Amino acid sequence: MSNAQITVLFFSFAADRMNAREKIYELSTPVSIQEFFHKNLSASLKEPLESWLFSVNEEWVDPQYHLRPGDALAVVPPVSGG
Amino acid sequence: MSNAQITVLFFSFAADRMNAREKIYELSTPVSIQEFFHKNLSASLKEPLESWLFSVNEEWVDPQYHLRPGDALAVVPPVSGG
Amino acid sequence: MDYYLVTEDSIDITESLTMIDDPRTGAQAIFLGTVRNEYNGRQSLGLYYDAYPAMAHARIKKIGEALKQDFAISHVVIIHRIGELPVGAASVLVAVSAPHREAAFAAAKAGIDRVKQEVPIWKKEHWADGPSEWHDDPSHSGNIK
Amino acid sequence: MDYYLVTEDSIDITESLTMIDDPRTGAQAIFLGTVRNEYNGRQSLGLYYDAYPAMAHARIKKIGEALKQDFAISHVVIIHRIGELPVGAASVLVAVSAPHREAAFAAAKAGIDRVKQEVPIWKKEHWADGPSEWHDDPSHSGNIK
Repeated sequence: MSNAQITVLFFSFAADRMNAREKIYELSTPVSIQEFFHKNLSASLKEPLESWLFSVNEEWVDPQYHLRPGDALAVVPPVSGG
Repeated sequence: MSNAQITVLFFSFAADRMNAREKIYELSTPVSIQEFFHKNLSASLKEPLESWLFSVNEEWVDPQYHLRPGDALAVVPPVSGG
Repeated sequence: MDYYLVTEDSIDITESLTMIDDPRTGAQAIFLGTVRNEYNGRQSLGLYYDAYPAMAHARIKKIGEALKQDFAISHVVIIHRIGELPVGAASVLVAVSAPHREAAFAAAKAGIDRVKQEVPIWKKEHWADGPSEWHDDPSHSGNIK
Repeated sequence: MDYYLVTEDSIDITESLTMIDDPRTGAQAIFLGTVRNEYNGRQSLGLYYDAYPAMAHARIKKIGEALKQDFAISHVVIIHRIGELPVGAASVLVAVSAPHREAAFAAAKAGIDRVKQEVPIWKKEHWADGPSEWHDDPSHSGNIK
């Protein structure tokens, strides 16, 4: 992974819609999760931003978080364990 | 057991105070549990009538129940199972 | 299946879970009571459980049947062990299965509450520092309510 | 001891009870969730559980630590199984031990409630009569809320 890349993890139906559990993206400029979502994920994930939770490096973050090179962003659907 | 006898069962500290878990008594005349208690048990059991529950033939009864030959009366302290 | 037992043998939890097992149930709530090493701050070496076995069994069965009436549960197992029990031994088990967890928890809680209040079983505390005493004996030393 | 696990292996209840065992505790409350053969009246053949394992483990541990803060309990075990689970298999266990039963029940109930709400685990229902579907997928057939 180059210094300007991030990893994005997908679970449950997010993984189905992306056809992947993990993807690598180039970070050309610093962007928020919200901007990144609309540019790269929105079309495939279909549901609006408000339908998802996000974590970065295993900590919950809000969509205003600014992604940094090396981050592992997870797109998390509503949980349904138990 | 003759026709005019009853069995009395004692548990927990009632058995300790009676020095017995089971005793046979003659029923000379029909009596209520209350009368039987005051005549035969009260002195050894020490606690008043209200401290005990009674069952006859494995069904709860009140102290006004009239004992019949062949009955199995149980003197039941406050329960403490679990 | 439902199962009710008063026994001197140790309680088999795995077997109890098998008995309440059912493909329609998603929630099992189990309460297991064990013998503690102290009571009200005073050290104990164990408990002796006395019982009126026939009435105890009948009452436990009655409690289980009432739980099935009162809560949306599928199966109930209630087992009470009696006799001499060392610290750590399981004295009582209430296990219920239900489609959903709220009913399972409520029934298990009500079940153990009723077992403690209604079943003719009595326990004697083996104090580490003095003579054994029955719980709820009005003439005891005051360490047991 | 306390123990937190997200695993593809089957849940060992006996071992979990050993872990919460303590001579000072008299009350063990255990919740066991199992895979049902139906959901909202529609027949199911089983569940697939997906997870974000590292976060799921961290969250489960956090829940257990919070239970120990919030309730008068001694030990907690929380185990969530993931992967393909047939009907009847145990998917989740919350086991707590406490000196007294009220705290044990309250903590076990709060524990499973929080596991279901907060842990990044997702289940897919394998319908008997149609394609498998994720729970809470907004584009599903309507059988799953």
